[in-house]
Amino acid sequence: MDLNYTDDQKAFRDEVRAFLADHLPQRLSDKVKGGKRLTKADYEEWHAILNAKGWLGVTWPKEHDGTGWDAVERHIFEEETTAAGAPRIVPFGLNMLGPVLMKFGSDAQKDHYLPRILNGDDWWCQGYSEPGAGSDLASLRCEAVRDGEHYIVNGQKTWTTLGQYANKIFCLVRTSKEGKPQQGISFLLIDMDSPGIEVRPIVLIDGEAEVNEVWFKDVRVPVENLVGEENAGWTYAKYLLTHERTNIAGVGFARAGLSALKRIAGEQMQGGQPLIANPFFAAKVAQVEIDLMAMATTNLRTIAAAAAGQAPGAESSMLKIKGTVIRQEINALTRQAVGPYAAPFVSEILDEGSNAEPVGPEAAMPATQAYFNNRKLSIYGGSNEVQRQIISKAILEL
Amino acid sequence: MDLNYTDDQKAFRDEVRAFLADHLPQRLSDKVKGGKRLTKADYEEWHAILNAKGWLGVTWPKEHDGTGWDAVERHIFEEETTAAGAPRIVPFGLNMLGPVLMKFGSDAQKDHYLPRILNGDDWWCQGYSEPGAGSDLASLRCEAVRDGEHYIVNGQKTWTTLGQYANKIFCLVRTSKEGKPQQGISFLLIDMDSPGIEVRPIVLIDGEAEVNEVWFKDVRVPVENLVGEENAGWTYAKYLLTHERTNIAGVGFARAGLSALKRIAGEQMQGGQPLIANPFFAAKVAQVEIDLMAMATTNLRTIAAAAAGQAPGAESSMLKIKGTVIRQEINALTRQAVGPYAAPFVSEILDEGSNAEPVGPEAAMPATQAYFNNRKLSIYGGSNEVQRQIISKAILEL
Amino acid sequence: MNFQLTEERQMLQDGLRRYLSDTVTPEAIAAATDGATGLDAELWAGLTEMGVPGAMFTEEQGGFGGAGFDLMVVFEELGRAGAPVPLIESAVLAGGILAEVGHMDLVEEIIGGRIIGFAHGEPASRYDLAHVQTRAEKTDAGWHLTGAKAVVQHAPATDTVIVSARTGGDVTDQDGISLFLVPTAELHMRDYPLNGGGRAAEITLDTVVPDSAVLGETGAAYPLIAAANARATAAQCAEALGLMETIKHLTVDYLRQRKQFGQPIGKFQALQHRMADVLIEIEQARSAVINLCGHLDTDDCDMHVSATKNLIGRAARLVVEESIQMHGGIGMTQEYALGHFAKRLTMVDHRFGDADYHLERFIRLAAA
Amino acid sequence: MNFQLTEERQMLQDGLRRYLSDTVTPEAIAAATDGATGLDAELWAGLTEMGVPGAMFTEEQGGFGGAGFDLMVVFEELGRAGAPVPLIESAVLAGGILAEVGHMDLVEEIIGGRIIGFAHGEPASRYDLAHVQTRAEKTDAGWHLTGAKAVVQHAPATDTVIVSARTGGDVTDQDGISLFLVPTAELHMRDYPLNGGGRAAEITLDTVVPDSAVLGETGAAYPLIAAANARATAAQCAEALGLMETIKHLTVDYLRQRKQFGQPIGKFQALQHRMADVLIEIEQARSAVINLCGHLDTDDCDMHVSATKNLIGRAARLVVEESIQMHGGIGMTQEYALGHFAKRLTMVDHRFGDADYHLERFIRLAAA
Repeated sequence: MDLNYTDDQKAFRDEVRAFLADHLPQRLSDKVKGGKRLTKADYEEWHAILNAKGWLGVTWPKEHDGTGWDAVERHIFEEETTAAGAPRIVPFGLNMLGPVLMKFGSDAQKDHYLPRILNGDDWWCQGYSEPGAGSDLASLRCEAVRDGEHYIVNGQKTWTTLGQYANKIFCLVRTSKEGKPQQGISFLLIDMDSPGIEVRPIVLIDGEAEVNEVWFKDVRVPVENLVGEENAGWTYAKYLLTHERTNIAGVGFARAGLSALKRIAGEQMQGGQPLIANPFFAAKVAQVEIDLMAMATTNLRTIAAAAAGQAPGAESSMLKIKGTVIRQEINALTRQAVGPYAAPFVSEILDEGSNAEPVGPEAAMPATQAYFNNRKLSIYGGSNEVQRQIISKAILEL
Repeated sequence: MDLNYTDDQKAFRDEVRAFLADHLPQRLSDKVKGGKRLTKADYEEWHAILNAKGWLGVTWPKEHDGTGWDAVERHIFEEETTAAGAPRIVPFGLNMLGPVLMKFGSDAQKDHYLPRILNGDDWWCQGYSEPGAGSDLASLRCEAVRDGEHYIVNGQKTWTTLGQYANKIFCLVRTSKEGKPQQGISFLLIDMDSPGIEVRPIVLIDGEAEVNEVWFKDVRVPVENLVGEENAGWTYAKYLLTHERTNIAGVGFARAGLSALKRIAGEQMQGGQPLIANPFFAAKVAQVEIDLMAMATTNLRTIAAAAAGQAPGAESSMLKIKGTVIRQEINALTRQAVGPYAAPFVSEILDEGSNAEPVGPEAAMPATQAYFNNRKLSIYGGSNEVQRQIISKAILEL
Repeated sequence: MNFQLTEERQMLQDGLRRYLSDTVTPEAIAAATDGATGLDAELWAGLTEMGVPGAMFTEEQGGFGGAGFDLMVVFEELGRAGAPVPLIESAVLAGGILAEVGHMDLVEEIIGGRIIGFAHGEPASRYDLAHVQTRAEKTDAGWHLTGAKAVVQHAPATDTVIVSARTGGDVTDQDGISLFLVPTAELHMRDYPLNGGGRAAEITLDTVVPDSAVLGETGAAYPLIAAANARATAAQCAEALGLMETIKHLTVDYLRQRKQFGQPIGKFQALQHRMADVLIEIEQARSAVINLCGHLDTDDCDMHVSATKNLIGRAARLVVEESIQMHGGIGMTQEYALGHFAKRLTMVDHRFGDADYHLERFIRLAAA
Repeated sequence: MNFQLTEERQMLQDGLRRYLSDTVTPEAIAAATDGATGLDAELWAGLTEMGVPGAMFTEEQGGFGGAGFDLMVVFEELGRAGAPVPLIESAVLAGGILAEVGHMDLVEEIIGGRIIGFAHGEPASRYDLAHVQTRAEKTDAGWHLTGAKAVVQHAPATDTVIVSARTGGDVTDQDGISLFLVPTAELHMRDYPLNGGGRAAEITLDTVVPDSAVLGETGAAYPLIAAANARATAAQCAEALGLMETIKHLTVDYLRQRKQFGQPIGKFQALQHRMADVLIEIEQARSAVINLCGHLDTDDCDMHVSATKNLIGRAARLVVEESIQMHGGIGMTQEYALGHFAKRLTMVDHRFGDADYHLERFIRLAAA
């Protein structure tokens, strides 16, 4: 047992830190830390910086110009970039589609698409969820009918994150209604500028439109855009979902959130002393910090096992639940900390370069917004209810 | 809306208080408040005192020499007797069997048994639960086969509270295996000194033996001991269970527990001050007190509705859950309050007249014992899981 | 002991519920929130016509209610509808103080629908009622008010605002606080929309008001403010209860209708049991509101304010979080009704003291 | 970064698990608890033979372990078996202090199975390590000890006890505490059984010991006591983890086997989801124990002691209450195995500081 990084891992961590110090634009980290809206150009700028260093394909093997990092190195990279306030790597092309193409795509697809993901030619979005399906993914109804050298796609996808920026979408579509719902699903790559596609924003309770509905009406998709075999898409979809799960614990986000919480609660005064000195508030902060200390170690245990080649079991479901509970509690405490100033909501303040002054402390509005926005953490990526089901199935074997 | 008692109700409350001041033996209230073991004689003494006043048949109508009180009067009586530290009225004859006999018993049964319950000739215990049945009461297997003028009973009952003191037991027995499990159940009255009955104590984790297993081996029961009709016992059983639910919220017990908790936490010193002044501890005590204040009003709302003749719905299930959660939290805090002295366990101290000195504060050992013992609150009388089921069924109608 | 509404209150409740369910639409709320005044003028006129402001005052004061249970009935219905209206500000806070100091002409106008604001909280006061930095200096012309007021709800809809300012004492002293009636036009306002609907403003003061603007005795306003605040807290807790009721109905309907894996999700036992816990807490919230409204005019009022506000704060968080979680993604969209109610209910904990603030206060009061 | 046990520790774990599962029966635990000494002498001899006390000491001290993870391996197994043995008292507390002050002859005897006790807590000290009222007065014959010690675990099984007493300073000062080696025969003991198994004693002191009985420097014992206490807390937390593991297995088995309404109760989703939450907290507990055992010899030790003891206290309550609830009535009977483990796990919060005590300490340490 050894809780410390090896010398090699420490050296790697220092290298990441040095890179971030030199290359992460402060304009971007200020926006991230201040809870401002990131634009498409912001993400593209950061992707290009990472790609120039060869650090964009974090989960990719070297043969596809990825980093070839193991689980511990990926963890160190995530930890450091999050702590530094770097924008996240937009995962749809890099962490979702990329691995699927590498494993199931044709050579032509690999050669064409993988470099375009790294160099930013394509912005992918995800066409998995449908209205009425939710956690019951296999019940999807968006349909693709073969017509000569094309599929004709009709139907609707929803919760498509950042779909408004994308020029490509990978979709699960129904190509057959026979057999079990899981059979008859295919995995299609679709141009977002195809005639018949319409993207409609969904405004969430925090006032933001980061997710969308995508409507397909007689959209023609060349058959060479099919990944793998027709009606075998469920296998690829499940493979993708396991890759979606990297950094499921969100330790870095939680640490950043906790330190912001402590700073804010150190500035807010209540009854003549900083709120953080109030025992009732301090107790809640300490409680979540203690939980996070333990969860971070659970995360490392899982990462070390993965780096040693062990397949993860129900651990990632445990990390998903505990990680989201901790982050949501930090969000709730931060909202509590800002007091009466949690109420004002002036959307334009979140835009870079806005002239609008914040109402009350600068941290107040983003705090409320993050609280509402992060209710999603326990809903998406397999709701916490689905994760509890996975955990109990694994141990009860019933 | 009026949260206050009427003048009549206040006068009644004063009458109860005066009666308790005059007639509740201090020896008994000291035992109750000190968490000592109550003997059979203790209960009998208290029953006799109440019976002499005509206040033993609390839930009984006047025609059967009961009090004829309405729900509010019963509540006032319960509140005052609990606050005064009176022993509880042993419910099996009075609150369970009595109402069933009044509604479904023959005239002969009423004439014979009801007076004997009041005057203490009979001590009844309950033969409902069976091993393996639990919340699934209808799956019971204890069997009664007709043989001329007798039933021959074979099987086992369990969780029979104070069965060691009883000379009578009322039992649910299976008289037919046809139809649904709820059909084919009969309600029998059985002498505990019948040949073939064996009572074995079950020691619980708090070291006490208040519950028992009761074994029946070819026990002969005269057919006139059948209540109502053969195979119709399920109806009587359900009727009984609704009567079991009086005082389901346990407000009086919670209040007594809370005030003991505050006293104990006021005496225990931590870091140079009474524990109750420690903000972490005080916060938990205040939280449960606030919950109790609200729950007491929910209880009054239900009682007022019952007194006005409204049938209770899912409210009693809500009160069962919240009431037990509150009492168990008070138990847990009291255990926490006594600190290292929660550990010693010297059983004989709980006996009246024991010469053994308590180890540490007198309140310590009963605190731990009550914590363990009261885990039962959320299990018996319809587990809290069963109550949640009732509540959600009522509102979701699914 | 009696938990039935009187016939009058029952009629008011029925009438309000009907009227509000016909009138308060998501569009109307959004229009008011994003509009200039934060006021749905038609709704306010309708409520006034029904006598709603009058229900906040006793007959002696010219109204026809004024008891805790009158507040409860009215605000529970406003909560059910999710309607942001300036009733707490104008009738309970400003109106309560005006009635107390005998300004019955203004009370009459408030009952008639006039909106008077209440500017007391400041950027640094958080939930401390005695924390007043705004100063009032005596001048020849009257009183010179300087300072800043924070998150003054519904200020843009007012023509006049009651402003608290310090005429003596230190920043957190209870003594030395005075109240002034100031025309809204004299204030510098920066107004903005609120999470959960309605508008508020940051107010900067640098104005001279005549001696006649003083309400009551100078330096002695704290008890007036505290009493009005207790009633406002009761009103807000009742509103929170109404919000919970609507969220409950939305969630129950959703659990019954939404199908997954071939059956309504309300058939899943894990959700059933959690829904049961939510229902229990909503009943607790109702009892807490009854406790507070029933003790508003007693010596135990302060203790019940803190007990109830604490319980409401905790219950609100549970109700909001569980209802969104049970809805899944749809619960997070602005289009679906839940979002508005969830946000409005969340904001309850950010006014008049949060759950922890009142827990601490409850402990202090219980120990005293 | 590596979370694998070394080969030696893996062997110790395997051997211990096998041995304990063969040896520790409910009857043996009950016999020891109700017997005169509170000791299962055969079990203790077996553990000694396996070298278990030796695993508490470094090679330098004559043992073959002594690191945090050695404690973790051993105590997790003792917890799994639910075995009350005087290992914390004799090897970790007394032994740790004796090794620190250089009494290597006694350390060697402890490794060989001798049981030395540690009497520090007092009737009024609760969890405060500096609270010592017992006095040691210098006399011609040595030191006269007077006072009382509370809940001294396993005292009846000792022949010698390390006693703390004040040679200077006020009741709660860290300075002025000294340690004395006292033959058990010199003490007045009132012994009794404990919830969760084993025996302890209240000790009254009125005895004179020679100068040679002093351990280390007079008046300077506090750091020795604190350091031994930190290690003992780690040991106890690891034991708690083992207790949780056994409770988990019992509960999972029960959920799989027990049928109600025609199916195993583990098929009921409400229980499945609650079991998942229990499992998550047990993993949290394991990580917390790893954190503490991995930082025992670092500057962050104190912070990890408090973080881990807090988390273990909270997790223990959840595990105990949920496991009993899921078992229903059977979980409350003394006959069924769960009861012993649940009681033993509950008692963890009553030694070395409870969850709240350590939460407060964690906040103080983090702010410092």
